[in-house]
Amino acid sequence: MGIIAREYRHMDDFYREYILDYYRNPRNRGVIEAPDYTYEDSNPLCGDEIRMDLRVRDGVVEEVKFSGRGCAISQASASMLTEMVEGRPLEEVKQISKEDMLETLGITLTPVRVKCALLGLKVLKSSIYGLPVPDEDEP
Amino acid sequence: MGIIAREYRHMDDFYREYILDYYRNPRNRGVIEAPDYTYEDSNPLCGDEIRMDLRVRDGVVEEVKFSGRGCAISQASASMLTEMVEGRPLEEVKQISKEDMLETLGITLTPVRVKCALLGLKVLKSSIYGLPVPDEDEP
Amino acid sequence: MTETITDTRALDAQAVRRDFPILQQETNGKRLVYLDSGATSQKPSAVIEALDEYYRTYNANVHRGVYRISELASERYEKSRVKVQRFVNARSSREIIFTANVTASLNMVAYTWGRANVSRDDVIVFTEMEHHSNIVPWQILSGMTGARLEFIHVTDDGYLNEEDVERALELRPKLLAVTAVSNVLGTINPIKELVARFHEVGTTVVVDAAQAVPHMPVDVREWDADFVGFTAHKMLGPTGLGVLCGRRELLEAMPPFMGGGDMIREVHLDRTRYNELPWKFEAGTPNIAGVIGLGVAVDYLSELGMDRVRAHERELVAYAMEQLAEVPDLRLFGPPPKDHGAAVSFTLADIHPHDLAHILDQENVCVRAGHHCAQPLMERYDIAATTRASFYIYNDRDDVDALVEALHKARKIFML
Amino acid sequence: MTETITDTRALDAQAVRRDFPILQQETNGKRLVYLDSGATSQKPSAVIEALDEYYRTYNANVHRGVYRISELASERYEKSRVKVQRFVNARSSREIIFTANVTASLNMVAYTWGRANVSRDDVIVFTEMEHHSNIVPWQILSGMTGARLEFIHVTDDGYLNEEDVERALELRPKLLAVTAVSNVLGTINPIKELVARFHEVGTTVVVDAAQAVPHMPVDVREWDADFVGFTAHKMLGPTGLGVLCGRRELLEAMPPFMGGGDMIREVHLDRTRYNELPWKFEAGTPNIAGVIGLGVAVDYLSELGMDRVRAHERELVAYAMEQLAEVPDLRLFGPPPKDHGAAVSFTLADIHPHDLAHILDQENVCVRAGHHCAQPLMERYDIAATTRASFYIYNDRDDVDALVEALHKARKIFML
Ligand SMILES: Cc1ncc(COP(=O)(O)O)c(C=O)c1O
Ligand SMILES: Cc1ncc(COP(=O)(O)O)c(C=O)c1O
Repeated sequence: MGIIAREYRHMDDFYREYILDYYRNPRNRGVIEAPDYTYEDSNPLCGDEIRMDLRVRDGVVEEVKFSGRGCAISQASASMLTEMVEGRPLEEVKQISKEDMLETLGITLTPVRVKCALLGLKVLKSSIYGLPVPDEDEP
Repeated sequence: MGIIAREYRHMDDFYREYILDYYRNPRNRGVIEAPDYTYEDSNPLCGDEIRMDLRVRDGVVEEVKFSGRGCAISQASASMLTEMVEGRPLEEVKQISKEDMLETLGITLTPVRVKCALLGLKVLKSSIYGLPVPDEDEP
Repeated sequence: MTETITDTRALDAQAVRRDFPILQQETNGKRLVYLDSGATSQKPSAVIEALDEYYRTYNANVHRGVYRISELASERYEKSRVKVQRFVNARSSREIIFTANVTASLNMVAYTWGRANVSRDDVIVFTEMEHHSNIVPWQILSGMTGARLEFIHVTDDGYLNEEDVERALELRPKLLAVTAVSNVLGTINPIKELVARFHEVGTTVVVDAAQAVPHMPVDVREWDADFVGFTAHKMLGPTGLGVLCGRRELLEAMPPFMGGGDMIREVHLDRTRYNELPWKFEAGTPNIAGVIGLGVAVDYLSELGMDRVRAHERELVAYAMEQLAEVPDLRLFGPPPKDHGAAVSFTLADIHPHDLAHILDQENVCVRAGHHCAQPLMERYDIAATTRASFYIYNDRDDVDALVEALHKARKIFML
Repeated sequence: MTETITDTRALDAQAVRRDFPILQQETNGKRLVYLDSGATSQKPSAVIEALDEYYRTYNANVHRGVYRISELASERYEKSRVKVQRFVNARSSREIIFTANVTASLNMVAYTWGRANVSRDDVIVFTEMEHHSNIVPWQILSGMTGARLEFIHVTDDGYLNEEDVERALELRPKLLAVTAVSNVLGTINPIKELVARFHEVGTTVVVDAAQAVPHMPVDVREWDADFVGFTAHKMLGPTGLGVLCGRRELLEAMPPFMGGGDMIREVHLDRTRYNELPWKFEAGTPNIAGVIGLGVAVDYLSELGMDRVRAHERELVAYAMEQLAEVPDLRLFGPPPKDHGAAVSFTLADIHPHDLAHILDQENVCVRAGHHCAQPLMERYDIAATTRASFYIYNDRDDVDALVEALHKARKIFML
């Protein structure tokens, strides 16, 4: 067994139908006029781009939209993320972890694809804090 | 037999007595006041320095002196070179080849030490031509 | 560009393949279909073994050592320089400068020749199909000097726009930076012609030959460009090594780039005399193993014959483009096979190239997905990314067929 | 500098030696006595094999690849960065930038931080014991900016002159460039103290740690310097690779150095947004194999324990200096063993070091002869060159004895 097989035993076919569905029929895709929070960033390694717009009332996320372009993983997870945060208090949204996001996505990813899956979360947090947050995978 | 032994079969002990004699008791060491030709250069790889001064009358080298500092090979061969050129027509001096110099020196050298042995000749020619001459070992 | 292929024996990709240890690996019973040589090439045993031999038997620093292993290392190091010189037919081995990669080669031109020769009234021209490595240095140079940037755009089918070329000539630019072969479109640019035309208006020409030197005969004297850069890891050589081949008069007149060991003749506390070419531009301990490995890589390519390498790849790219064109919803970029280097870019329906490359990888087919460090080109064609298959001496029609088969599988997964 | 050695098990140089293939070679029945690790170290099998494994099984470009071998290469590449970070105790792996060698690291500081922060009214200070790589970049920076250069001279016994240090502090220099360990004199400078004193007057401190990181525990957080450079090939790693470890705030505020692939976020024809740290400073394809190899080298050293490495070398250098002092006509340079790193320089009567090294080589003893890229230091002691024996983990007392014996032979040949 070569080095590759050894290192990537966990690889699975992961273009599940629901991922493709989120990719082709994204929920909450669009922009908000005059959002309370907004941020946009890209994954320098693959060029995926995500923008997140939030409208917040009394500390609760009333509306959230994402836009951008990129791979199915990045776009589907951004879309799923909008569903996760809609209607939730901002303080709770801040607590959403990398693990939460990956669990919601429901597939096992290689390190490169993890960056795609977490781009939406990174942009969301940057929008709330008003400044870029570092990658969570930094040691 | 390792790679080193294979590549350096020709290596010999070459600190012959006459080389040491030229090193410790150099012929024509010194400088000429207001020389007709002069040049000075160094071997960037080991720091050996040689200056050559020539006095020429009617196209013939009447006097030649070398100065500088460096290893026994560079200093001895510079000294030998002055003996080779003294009293000879400049046109003949220009013809002195790398091979001539090495033959006079009378020992087999590795590439790095060849540079030491030829520094005097390089400086001598530069002095005559009034500009730096390139290393002769360039392909 | 008309090419004369003199060596007509076809290259035996099967035999070549056997020289590359990585290609002997199988995953899940499938052979490795490596179609990303545009990013980096694989290495033949001879190169890997040369590195190994250096580290195991004569590892030593070069140039300043008196003892035998150091002399041997220096000798091999300098011999590699001569091999590289001959490989691209440079005038002298002094015109061959070793750098960290072609990116460093191009930046060296910007920081030394550029800062010494370019000023605020000057114009710098580059093309829309350049790799970032042949764009950003000129933007930085423009920032340092105030020089104006102008661009030569590309046509829909991937050629340089002739009108833009003419407009650029009228500007009498100080510098033209152009790639010999596009790493995305595959376009082979007419370098010899471009150099002649731009030299006529006094322009200094820098050629990014990163995708040319590995794939076709390159004769820098025939091109007559002022600076030519390329990178070892794309031509069977080790990582961490590039080449800048420059016109001697220019190199001699240029200030040095980095200061340090080897590039000096004499250092005093307050001033320094610099060394001769090429060492003036090689500061610090060089990539000794890398240079020795590149020498072996160049030997390997010379033995194959660059004419035959080009003929093999031309044939293979023609076949690939033909086969790809038959995949439904597939959009091909770049010029037709006759002007096409070893890289073929495409998109497939709404499948993002990143996803596509991922699916192909499941089939053990390695392709590159993304902007290929050519974002301006992506903007030009209004796409975010492409998928790129790039070929080399060890690829054959079976690899193309594996690619096409995997593309059909991707269509199925994406329910197209 | 007082050292606390916590790990008291002595290092077993015999066992270490067996890990180094080159040291298994014999020439004319004599073992290789390699005393030139100051120029470049030998490499253990583990490092050589890591390079081999990379090229044979997962050679691919990093960062932008989606397929498995590319992911694996990227992962190993970035893991090495973390290993290096931990090895020198940097705050974050983002503060670890891979360069071509330490020379490139120091030049990067000059070209980026320097050009952005130094101006004509500023003073730059460096010491007389610097390697050319920590002199010439500051001369170039002074040439670019007009800043004045000032020097800290060395005492007869090889220490920094305290009066000069005080004078330098009064100048409130913009920059201090200082070596942690002299590659000629062996002097271990009190970096932590110097940094604290110069920080007090607002000076940015650059430390050349090329001769420190391989040989003793280095904690960059404890030093608290602003920039620290070192070089892989002197610490068991491959050639063609250096490190710049910089304070994050400074790195973030600095303009990039070279432009090209990987260091960008977004490129448009006329402007560019740069990438995050550390990639902002890593333009083009890096020395992938080299970085992976350095990770393995760092693992090897960590396993030995840097405390023990230092203890071993201190003991060996003390022995060497004692033995050498007994050779007639031999002049030793540098401070006494307690402040002495792994390099010992000397001259022997009127035997030119070049000749001496040559004769030692006949006895299979490899030493360096010359100015050691420290010409100002040679001027200081009014000598043309020295002979230098430098030690490392695989050397033992037998090596010292072989050196001393060969020196006696040289005296005989030179009829002393
Ligand atoms: C103290 C010191 N600084 C800098 C260097 C330069 O290292 P490199 O040639 O790897 O850039 C060396 C080694 O030659 C050195 O000993
Ligand atoms: C056309 C072209 N130029 C420049 C480069 C940059 O090469 P490197 O990363 O080796 O500097 C590449 C490869 O990525 C390329 O394809």
